[in-house]
Order: sequence, then structure tokens, then C-alpha cells
Amino acid sequence: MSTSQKSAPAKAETASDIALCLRGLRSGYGGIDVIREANLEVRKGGIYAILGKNGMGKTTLLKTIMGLLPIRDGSAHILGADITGWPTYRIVRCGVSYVPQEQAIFQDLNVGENLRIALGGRASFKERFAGIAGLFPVLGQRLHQVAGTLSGGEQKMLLLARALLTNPKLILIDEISEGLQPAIVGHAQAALSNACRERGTTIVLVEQNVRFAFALADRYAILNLGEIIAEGETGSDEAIESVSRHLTL
Amino acid sequence: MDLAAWSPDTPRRLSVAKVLALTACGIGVILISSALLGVYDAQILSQAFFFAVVAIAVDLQWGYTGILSWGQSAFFGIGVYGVAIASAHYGGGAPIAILGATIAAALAAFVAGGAGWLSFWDGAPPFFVAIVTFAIPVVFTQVILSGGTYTGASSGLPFPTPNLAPWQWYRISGCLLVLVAIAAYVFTKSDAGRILVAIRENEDRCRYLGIRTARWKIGLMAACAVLSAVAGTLYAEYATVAATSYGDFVFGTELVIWTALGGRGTLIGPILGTIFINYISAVLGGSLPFLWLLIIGLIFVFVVIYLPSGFYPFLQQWASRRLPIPGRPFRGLLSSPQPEASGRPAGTDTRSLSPSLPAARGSMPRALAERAVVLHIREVQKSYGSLHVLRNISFDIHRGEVVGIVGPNGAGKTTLVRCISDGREYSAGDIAVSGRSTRSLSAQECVSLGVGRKFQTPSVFDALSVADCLHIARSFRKPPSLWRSGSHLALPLPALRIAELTGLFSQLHVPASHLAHGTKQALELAMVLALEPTILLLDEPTAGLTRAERTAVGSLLAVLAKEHNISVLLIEHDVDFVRTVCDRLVVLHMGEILLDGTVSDVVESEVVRSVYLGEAVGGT
Amino acid sequence: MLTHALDIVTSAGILYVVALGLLIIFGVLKIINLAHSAFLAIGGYVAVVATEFHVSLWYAIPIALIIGIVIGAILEATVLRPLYARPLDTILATWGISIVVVQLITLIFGRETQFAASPITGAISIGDITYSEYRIILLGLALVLGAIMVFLFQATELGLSARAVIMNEGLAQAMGINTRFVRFFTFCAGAALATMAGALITPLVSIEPNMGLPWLINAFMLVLVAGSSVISLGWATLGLGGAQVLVSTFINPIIGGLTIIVLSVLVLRARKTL
Amino acid sequence: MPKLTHTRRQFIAGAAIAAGGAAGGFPAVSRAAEPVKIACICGLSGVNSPVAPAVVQSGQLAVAELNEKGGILGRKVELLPIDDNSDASGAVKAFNSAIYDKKVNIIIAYETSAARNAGEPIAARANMPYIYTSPYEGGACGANLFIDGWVPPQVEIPLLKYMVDEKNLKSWYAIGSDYAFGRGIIDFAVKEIKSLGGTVVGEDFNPLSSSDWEPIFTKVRGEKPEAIIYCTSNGSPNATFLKQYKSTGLDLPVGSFSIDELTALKIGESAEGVLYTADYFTSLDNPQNEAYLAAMNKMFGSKLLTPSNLSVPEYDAIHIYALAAEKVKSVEAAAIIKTLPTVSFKGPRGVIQMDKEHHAALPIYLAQIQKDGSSKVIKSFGLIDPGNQCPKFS
Repeated sequence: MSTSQKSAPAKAETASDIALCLRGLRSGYGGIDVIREANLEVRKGGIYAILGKNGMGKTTLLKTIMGLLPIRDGSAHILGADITGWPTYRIVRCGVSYVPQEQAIFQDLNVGENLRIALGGRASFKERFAGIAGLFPVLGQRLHQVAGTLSGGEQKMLLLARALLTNPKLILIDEISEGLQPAIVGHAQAALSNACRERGTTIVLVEQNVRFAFALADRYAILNLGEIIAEGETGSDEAIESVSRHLTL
Repeated sequence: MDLAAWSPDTPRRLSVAKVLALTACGIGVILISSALLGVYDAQILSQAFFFAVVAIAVDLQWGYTGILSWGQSAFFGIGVYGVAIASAHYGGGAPIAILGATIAAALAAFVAGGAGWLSFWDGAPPFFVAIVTFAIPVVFTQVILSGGTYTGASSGLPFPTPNLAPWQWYRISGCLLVLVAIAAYVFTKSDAGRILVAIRENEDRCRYLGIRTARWKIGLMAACAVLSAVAGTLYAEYATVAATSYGDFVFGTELVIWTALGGRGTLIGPILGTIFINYISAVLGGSLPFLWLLIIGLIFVFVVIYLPSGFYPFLQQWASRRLPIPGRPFRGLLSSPQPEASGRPAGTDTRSLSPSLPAARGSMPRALAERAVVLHIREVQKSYGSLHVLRNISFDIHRGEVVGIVGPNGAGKTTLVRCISDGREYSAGDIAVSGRSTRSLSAQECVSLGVGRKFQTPSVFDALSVADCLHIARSFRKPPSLWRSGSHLALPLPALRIAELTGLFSQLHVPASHLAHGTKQALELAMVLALEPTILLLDEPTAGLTRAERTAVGSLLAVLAKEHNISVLLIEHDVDFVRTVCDRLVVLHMGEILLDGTVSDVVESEVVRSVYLGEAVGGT
Repeated sequence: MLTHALDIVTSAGILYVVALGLLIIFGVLKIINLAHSAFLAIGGYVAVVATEFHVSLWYAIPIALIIGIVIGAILEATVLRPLYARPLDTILATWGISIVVVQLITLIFGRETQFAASPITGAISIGDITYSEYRIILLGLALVLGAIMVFLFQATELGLSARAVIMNEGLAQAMGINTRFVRFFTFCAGAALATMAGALITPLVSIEPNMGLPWLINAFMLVLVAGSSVISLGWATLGLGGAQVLVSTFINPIIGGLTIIVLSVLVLRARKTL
Repeated sequence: MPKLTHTRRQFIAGAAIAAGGAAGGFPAVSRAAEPVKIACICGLSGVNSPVAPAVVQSGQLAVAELNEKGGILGRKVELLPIDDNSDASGAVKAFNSAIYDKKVNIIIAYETSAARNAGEPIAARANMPYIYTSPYEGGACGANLFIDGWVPPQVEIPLLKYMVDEKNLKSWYAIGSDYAFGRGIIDFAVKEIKSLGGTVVGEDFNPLSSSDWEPIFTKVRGEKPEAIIYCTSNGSPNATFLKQYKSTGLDLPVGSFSIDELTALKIGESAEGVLYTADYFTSLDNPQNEAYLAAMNKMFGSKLLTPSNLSVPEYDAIHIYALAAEKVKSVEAAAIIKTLPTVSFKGPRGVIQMDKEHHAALPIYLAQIQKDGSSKVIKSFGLIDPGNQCPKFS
């Protein structure tokens, strides 16, 4: 953590306000480019929603940013640092949390271990957990329960708690609302906007749930066939219309 | 089903004359060299020739089929002991020896088949066969050692043998090697040999082409065991004594090392590797036994890391860089007997076909109700423990109907396709294809009922040519020959259409790995259509395609359904695509059917709209 | 009766010590390390050298551990790292390593059987029988080692990371775990456990370059049956090792020698998972 | 370095042939002044490699002694050590190399039984005299094959007589390694114990690859014998057996047919008290042995490998061959084969008498292993007959 705090101001002259910046990003699997020429700028402290239908490359985009897939072309900057070609763990350690959509928890580990793993011994678990325990009262009581036995909603809470535990500068979240009860969606929404407000965390949401995304985000982009085809403020009038056009059948 | 046949001028094809010439050439070299060699060299080379026969068996399994067999020595040993025990205990003479050899070969086949059965269960990791075969020589050695005077235990078992001169043995072993090598060469070039490579390249695709891969692998292991045992029986006559070192674990690993160093999957590489290393070690190993082994070990590690395909392919490449050989011109297909297709040049631009087809969808030739139900799904469930991925899925697909499955991520679309293509996947309910239940049938059996599945990412056999890939797709209709390579390719009309429309015919001899992504997709589709399926399952057929290619695929599907009456079930996200192609849509949401209706029903549905926008659905 | 029970638990203990290094490499790296037998031999020769310098085996064990770490580090960086993308080839490469190590030992020490002084040669009385003291000690060591491994895996950050890599390497990376380092560390630890085991068994066996080979295939089988858990390895050694002892005692040692191999393959075939 | 150049030429020529090219004929060498060539085939690699170099040294001394006295029939004697990898396939190569490539006059080999069985037919076809110098399980018969190491009756009968009769140990447990030698020796011992009026309460064989003797010792505990007789394979299983036996706390008299002086010395304390018989000990008190050890010391100095009953027979065999050749004034195979059964030689072991059944009557001694691992000779039995090994020759 401390290193990123030191290094971030040094590069602040060039990209002081930008938490995440993609330039002409291209990546994919095997012979296919799933992401073709993606350009994106996310301001610090904002919540940014990336919308798109299935198979348009949303998950691939996050994986590429996280270094889990190689960048084939273009570049990615996070908090001013050029992270192109970095191994995943280095990206994480400069202040990024990633919440994957599938197989996102270690089913056989208990809740406490799932949380501790994200800290990697870099900070005291008790201290950090105390900081977020208020947001996730259920988890505090279940630290020793095996994570795989949590309900779907509780697992999502675990994901969010794990993401917030490290005090990240930037959180990338892949479809946290999928398959959730409305009450839990509301809870997740509260936790994330709290993080953004209280700590100034930048959040990038990949979503299909437009209502959830729009309730949280200040800006949105629509991803179609690996390209950003629309972008704008969520508050604007044309936003709903544009999203409906691109996202429904 | 209409079939159209071609005789593409296959460069791979072997002529009888070529085989005979090669054989004559090989035997000639052996006979001439036998007159020139000293006795000692003849002795060493005879032994190396016998070992090289076993190395061929290792190569056929490992290099061609991907079965790493550490224990081939045990089968050689079984052959050695079969003859030795028969001759030592039941009287000498050729008939007894031949009887012993036959029993040994049968035993070897049985043991190898058993090892194969133990190794090839669904989902067994590829290294598991290596572990099982690793154990065979250990068991073999133990059995021989505890056999007392019957097996000779550790002393070895001497027995009466014909007294032949060294150069006679040189000729016998040399001719055996030449014949086995040529036979193996013909086999690898045959239809069956092609299937082995296909299994190595992509076993899953083979399964969904109806090829019983486990049976092929077990059969190959048994056949190679017989080959090794036969080499062992002859070697026993040469060595005059049976000893455990002919079947032990060390010899087994040496065979793998020789094969790896020579170049697996080349036949000639392992043969040369075996002969070369045996010869050098006879000369050098005598004075520096430990250092020699150390050097072999170091070279082996180096080759595994930096030259994984071995020395022979490396030298071949090096030589071909030095002496460039002019590329062979394409000799693709120029015409097809289909009247509507003839005259259209190979490699037609796929886009040129598309416009006329969507319009044709409007006029259905027959009413839906009249058409037979091809796929009948009733109350299908799929659960992992308490987690239900699919619940209560029921719908029918009729002949010639194109049905799309849509739904947000995690709805269970791919799981449903998997359940339809493999009867062992679903936990409850029933799926029937053309009236026959697929319950607990394997993927291969589902293929024979008429299910053809195309994977999402193109799944073809990268090392094989387009023509070979298509050949393999046809092999389940006709048992492949062990020695002939099919000179003509008989494809059902739909497959032919695809191949022709997408320009595959101009690339028949191009390795599949060199194809563009879209052409690969087309190849896989053509392969699946070659199975003559009644129901075609497609998982995101347009993923990774350009817009133009999407349109082309859409029109192809329309042709398949309309003109060839193939039913299609496809998973798709692209609404424009779905709109133009599908007769009906089934919307899945959280493992259940949300809606089953026409395209316009679905597009106009508020419920579907809210699901897609992520709004809670009516409290369900 | 008591001696049979002691035979079973002590044999299981020995097998546990010998297979542990193989298990953690298989568990975390998902590769079959055929060089395991060579690492055992290295440990044995450390004990030989210690004897030559009149150093007790108890001091030789930590030395073996350190040598194992160094050798593991060198081999991981030079041989294994380029091969992680080709897991099948690691079987070949590790066998190659095994040949090289065994031949190097042969060139240095010769092919002959070597002898290491054992710190304990006697027997102790348990009830009305006497029993090998060292076997009892080795059983105790196996239990301690198992407990240490459980502690390391369950209660330390590194163990947590290793378990995370075992379960889901991609997710582990996304959690900020340097999986490359975890792999490196695991291979070193696996090699070190093997060399230590090689030194530990010297009071029971004699030392020659191929001394590890007879242990190798049994260790494999136990690891495959156990999967990647240090606790289930305990059960596997107790069950299969126990079966081996019982067959050796009541049927005959020759069939007993094949018990682990045959039973394991059948268990794996019946279970259909690894 | 004539040997090296020879090897290289052969290698290049052979490689050319292996590559399919034609090779020129080998230059004809005049054989008139050729030395008498003796092949010393032994396992320089493989399981016999710990002992084989000492065998070669013994042979080199014998050849040096002969050459000093003018060679055999005035011809120089040359010893050619050839590795057989201690196994059958290695032996096939080694015998072919000796006979057809090196064109030796006789093979004098220290080998495993498997290697002997693999090599013997090759020697027989070439009508090559072959002296086998290893102690072995007995019963190997070939017209051209002669043996000057011990066979079971020679070591077993004296030891068992001593233990059963003189020490009055009647109840026995017999343990062996599961291979031809172990089984042969133990089978013979069981019969002998019974004929001496003892009983065998248990008999067990452990696989060669196994290093765990515990289940067998557990059975021994249950049967409560008065003494144990064992025969493992040489070297490593010997040590595991004795080490593990010592730690069981069973304190029974042990007789061994597989231990030798050098191994006992290395095992040390764990071998204390074990009784065994052999045809040679370095401590033998006779002038031939003294001279032999002195000559070995002088010839090899610091490189000397301690001689043992495995290496001395090579020395004896070379002298026996020389005596036979001098006797018939020829190195021609048929004459040698005919004469060998009549030769006797007084060497470090004492008097060796070759007999008509192609084996040798040998002097046998009894030793007990001391706390430091050394072997103390406690009894001499004199010349012991090998028994009826090959009745067809007598």
C-alpha cells in the first residue's frame, strides 16, 4: 500500500485525476480478439459502469486490465502507472481490488481465510476488518464458516468485504448483482457508495443490471463486440434511451 | 442422405509401388551392409534393431496418439519369457517356441488392454497412463523374480535356440525392423492412423464426432504390446537367455528416452535414436559407463526443455533451411457434382450468398404441426449436489426448425447444450432424439442418435489438414481402414455446401492450424455436418466473427434448416443474428424457462426486457 | 497383535515422511516429480558424508534440508519454470534430472553401498515385546512433520497462499498472490522434504545411488490417492501401507511389495477422480 | 594409448556403417606375435560395480606376475576388462565384443548369474573357454565353462554343521532375498538343517526392491526360533537386514550366507556376532596370501581396493589358466578345455583343485564378525568338495 501512495503523487503531473486509462487495448483468447481497440478513462473517486450484453467482452476487459490475460496491443495505466505487461499480483499490490464474477471465492476456505488471503499478510487483519465490519455484520459472525456453505447473497457480501478490506484505490467488479435478491442488491449498493464517498475509492462496475448500475455510477460506457460504442453521464436524459437500445433484445 | 464423393488428389496418399520400393530399398540396405560389417558391429546393431522395433511401438502410442507408455519394456519382456519358458520347459523346437510366442503375445495384449482400461476413464488426466504403465515393469520384474526355476528368477532362463551366425541375425532383425517400420508408416498414413493423431490433438472433439476414443487407445496399446512381444520373442532366440533386464523399468524408461531424443511422432526419429544411442553406448559406454549415462541424462533434459520434438525434426528443419524445397502447388478441388453448386468457383465469397436467404424464411414449406419432433426435452434437471443449474426444462424442436436459446449469463444455456449432447449429464427428466431416449448414453452414442455439437471456440485437429479433419468426421459411418488412406471424401450435402461456400475446398491440404478463425469455425461446422446430424447444437456460432461473417453463417444455417431439414439449436447473444435466423426462441433465466415463443414474442416481452436489464423478476 | 499394529503405524509413518515432498509438489504445481527418488538419494548421501566427518545424523538432517532447498531452487529456475505450460513434459524432465543426479552421485561416491552411522540402533520395550526404537522415533517424527505441515498450510500466510494456488490459481493471482513465487517456494520445500526424508531413513536402509527408486512408485501412488491434502496423505499411508504390512505378514512379502501399486490403481479407477 | 585409438577407429567405422554408408575393411593384423588375451568381463556398471574394480586389480596383478616370468608359452599376456552392466543384455554385448571384436583367448569373468547365463551360450558357440569366478547358487554346466568360486554345499554344510551340531541350535528361521541365489541357498540350507536334526519353523523371502524387513521380523518374534539363517542379495539388502534386525531387540545367533568381509566392515556394529563361512579372508595366515597382499599393495599403493573372496578367484583363475596352457603347451581352446579340470593351484585362498565336474574344491574358513565390523577367523575346515554340480562331466 505504502509504495503506491508514494509513487502515485510522483506521476500525478501527467495523470493526476485518472484512476484507470486504457488506450487502444486489444486482447482475447486463442485466435480471437475479444477486446478490439478499447479506450477508456475513469476519473479518480468516481463510479463507472461498463454495460453490455453477454459475450461482448466485459469480463475479458476486466481480466485484461488485471493482467490475467495478456495485452495484445495498446496500453493500460492504473493510478498513473503503466501496468502493461505486469503480473497480476503486482497490479493488485499497487492498490487494485478485483471482484471476479465466476469462481470468485475459495469454496473450501472459511470466511476469515478468504478475507485474509486478500491482505496477504500486508496488514493486520483484525484492524482492517474492524474498519469494514459495520458494513457486513453477517460476516463478522461467520468468520469460521466454510465459504462454500454461505448463501449466494452472503457470498457476494464476502466478495465486497474482501475487495474493500485492502483499502484499495480502485475496485473492478464483475457483475456483483447477478442473481441477487433485491434487498441484497440494495445492501451492496450501499456498501459501494459508502466506500466511494468515505474513502474516495474509484469503482469500475461491469454490469447487466442497468438499474443497479445507474443507481451507483456517475458515468457509463457500453461495450459492444469488444469496442466502447457509447459513453456518457448516467444522469443525462439520453442515457436510459441509449442503454435500452443497446441492451435489450 | 445424399452423398457426394470426390477423389481429391491427396499428396499424402501412399501408392503400393512407393511402399514396395521403400521396402525393397530398406531390405537392400540391410543385405548389402550385412556383408560389409564386422561381427561385433553386426551383433550390436542386431540388438539395436530389435530395440528399435519396440521404440516404434512407443512412438505410435506416444508420438502419434499422446499415450506416454513408460512400460513398453514389460511387453518385450513377456515376449522374451514366453519363448524362453516354452522352450526351456516344454521341449525345444519351432512349434513349441511359436506356441510360447503366441501365448506371450496374447498375454501382452491382455495386460496392455487392462492397463488401458485402468488408465482411460473419462476425465483421467493425461499423465495417469504414464503412472499405470510405470507400474507394469515393476510388477513384471517381481513376478519373474519370484518364479523360481520356472522363470529362472534373477539368474535368467537359458534355453535351446537355433545356432545362427551374427550376420544372419543382423539380416533377420534388420528385415524385421524394415518391415515393421514400413507397416507402421503405412498405418500412420491410413485412415486409422489419422484418427490416432486426431485423438492426440483433440480428444473431446473426437468424442463428439462419435469416435470411441478410449477403445481406440486401448486397442492401440494392445496392438503395440503385441508388436513389442513379437520383437521380444525373436530377440529371445537371438539372446539365448531370458532375463528380467529385458522387461524392467530401466529399459522401459530408456525406450522413452531414445524416442524423445530421436523425435517422437516421426517413426524414423525413434528408430535412428535407438540405433545411434545403442551403438555409441556399446562403444563408449564400455570405457565410461557412468559418464556416458550422465551425458545421456543431460542431453535428455536439454531436449525436453528446448527441443521438445527431438533431434530428427530439428535436423530436418535445419536441412530444409539450407536446401529450400519449392512449395507444392495447391491441388484442390475444382468442381463438385452438385448441380446448384457446380460452376461456382471454389472459395466463393461467402457474403455474396447471404442476401437472398433470410427472405426465404418467410415461406415455410409445411406447417410446424405437421413436422416430426426431432428433439424432445421433458422436465430435465441438472444439479450439482443441492445446487440446481437446470430445473424443469421442457420443450420440443421439430424437423427443420431453428431454435435459439437466449438468456443472461449463468442462465444454464451451455449446460443445457451439454445435457443434450451427452446423456450422462442430466440428473433427472428425459431427452429423446428422434424418439429414442438418450438417458445415460455417452456422447458417442448420442452422436449415433443424430446429435451434432459444435463447440464455441473452433475445435478442430490443428495438426491435420482440412481434408483429414473431414475424413475423420466421416469415420464413424464407415470403419476406417488400417492400411489404406481413403482416396475419396464422401460428404453429405450440407457439409459439402458449407465447405464449398466458405472456401474450404480451396484449402483441402492446408493444415487446420493455418486457417483463419472464421474458416476454422466453418471447418468445424462442416465436420459436425459430416456426421449427418438430425439436430445440430451450436454454442455461440458467431463469437469472434466479423459482421460479414455473421451474416454468412446466418444464411448457411437457414440453408441447412430449409433445404436439408436439419434442426438447429443455438445459443446466441447477437439479437440481429437471432432475429434473422431463428424460428423460435427459448429464454432461460436462472436455470428455468422464462419464455418459449416466436422471436417477436420474446423481443416484445416486458418480462424478458426486465431480465435483461437486471430488474427483479416478479419476485420469483 | 501389538507388533502388527506397531508394524502398520510405523510403516505408515515411514511412507508418510517419504511421500510428503512429492505430495506438496503435486498438490501445488500439479506435476509428477520423478526426481523425487534422486532427492531421497541426495539426503542419504548427506548422511554418509556426515558419518565420514563424525557428525551425528541429527545434525545431518538440517543440512540435508538446506541442500534440498538449494537444489530445488536451481532446478525450479532452470528446468521446471520453462515447462509449466507443458505439464506432461515435466514427467520426462524430472526423470532426466533423476538420471543426472544419480550418475553424479555415482561419479562422486561410486556405485557401492554406503553406510551412515545411525544415532539409535537399539530396541525399546513396549509391554512385553521389544520394538525398533528408531521406527518409533520415525513415527513420532512423521506425526510432528504432519502437524507442522498442517500448521504451515492452515495457519500461515504462505500456507494460505499455497492452498489458494491449489484450489484456484487464477483467483489466487487476482488476490495479489505471487503464484510464481509460491511455485518456486513449493518446489524448494518439496525437494527439501525429500532430501530430509532421504537422510531420515538412512538408519533403516542402506545407501546407494538408486536407493530412492523402490520408494518412488509407492510414493506416487499414495500421493495420487491422497490428492493434495497433507492430512489425507496420512490416511492413505495408514490404509495402503497397513494393507502392505498385513499382506506381507499374512500372505507373503512378495505380494506385499505390490499391494500399494495394485490397490491404488484400482482405487483410482473406481473413484474416477484424482 | 593404443586402446583409445583402437576404440576411436572402431567408433568412426561403426558410425559410418550405422549411418548406412559403406566402410572399408579392417586392416589385417598379423597374429604371429599377438599376446595371449584374457577378457575380464565384469559389472563395472550396475549392481556389481562396487566389487568389479577390485576384481580387475586382482586380474592385473596375476597378469603382471605372469608377464614378469615371461608370459604364457613365451607370449605376452594382456588383460582386457570389459563392462557387462551386471545384466544379461550387457553380457551379450560384452561376450560378443570379447570374442568377435577383441578376439580373446579366454574369458575369466566375475558376473551376475543372469549375465553368466546370457554370456555362456555365446562362449559355447565360439568354443571359447570361460572361467566364472563368482560364488553362485550352483548347477551351471557347460562344456567350456569352469568355476572357481564357491557353491552352496561348500559354505553351507560347514557353517550349519557348526551351528546345529557344535552350538546345538535346533530351531531355525530362514530368511532370503527373493532371487535365484537367495532362494537356492536357503532351499539348500533348509534341507541341510533338517538332515542335521534341526527344525525350520519359518521360511520367508523379501522382494529385492524391498527395504522393509519388519513384517518378517514380526513373524520371527511369533515363532520364537533359536537361531536365524539368512541370505540376502549382496551389499545393500545385507545392511538393511542387519540394521533392522539389530533394532528389533531380538538377540538370536545369526548365520549369514550373503555377507562378506568388506560389507561387514562397513556395516560395523549392526553386524556384530554374525557367523559366516568363506573361502578367503584378508587375515588368512599363509605365505601365498602374504605375498599376494604385499604384491597388491606394491602394485596399486593408495589406489588399492581391498581384496575379498569375490576378487581373489580372478587372480587364481588366471594362474589356473596359465598352468593349463603350460601343461598342454598350447592356448588352443580344445586343449585348454580338456586340461583345465586337472589343474590345481596354491594361491592366497590355499590349495584350489579344479575337478572333473568343472567346479573347484576350496579351503573353507569360519568367521565371526566383531563389534568393529572386522571378521575374526575362528575355524578352518580344510579343502571342501563342491559336491555333484555337473554329474554329466564325471
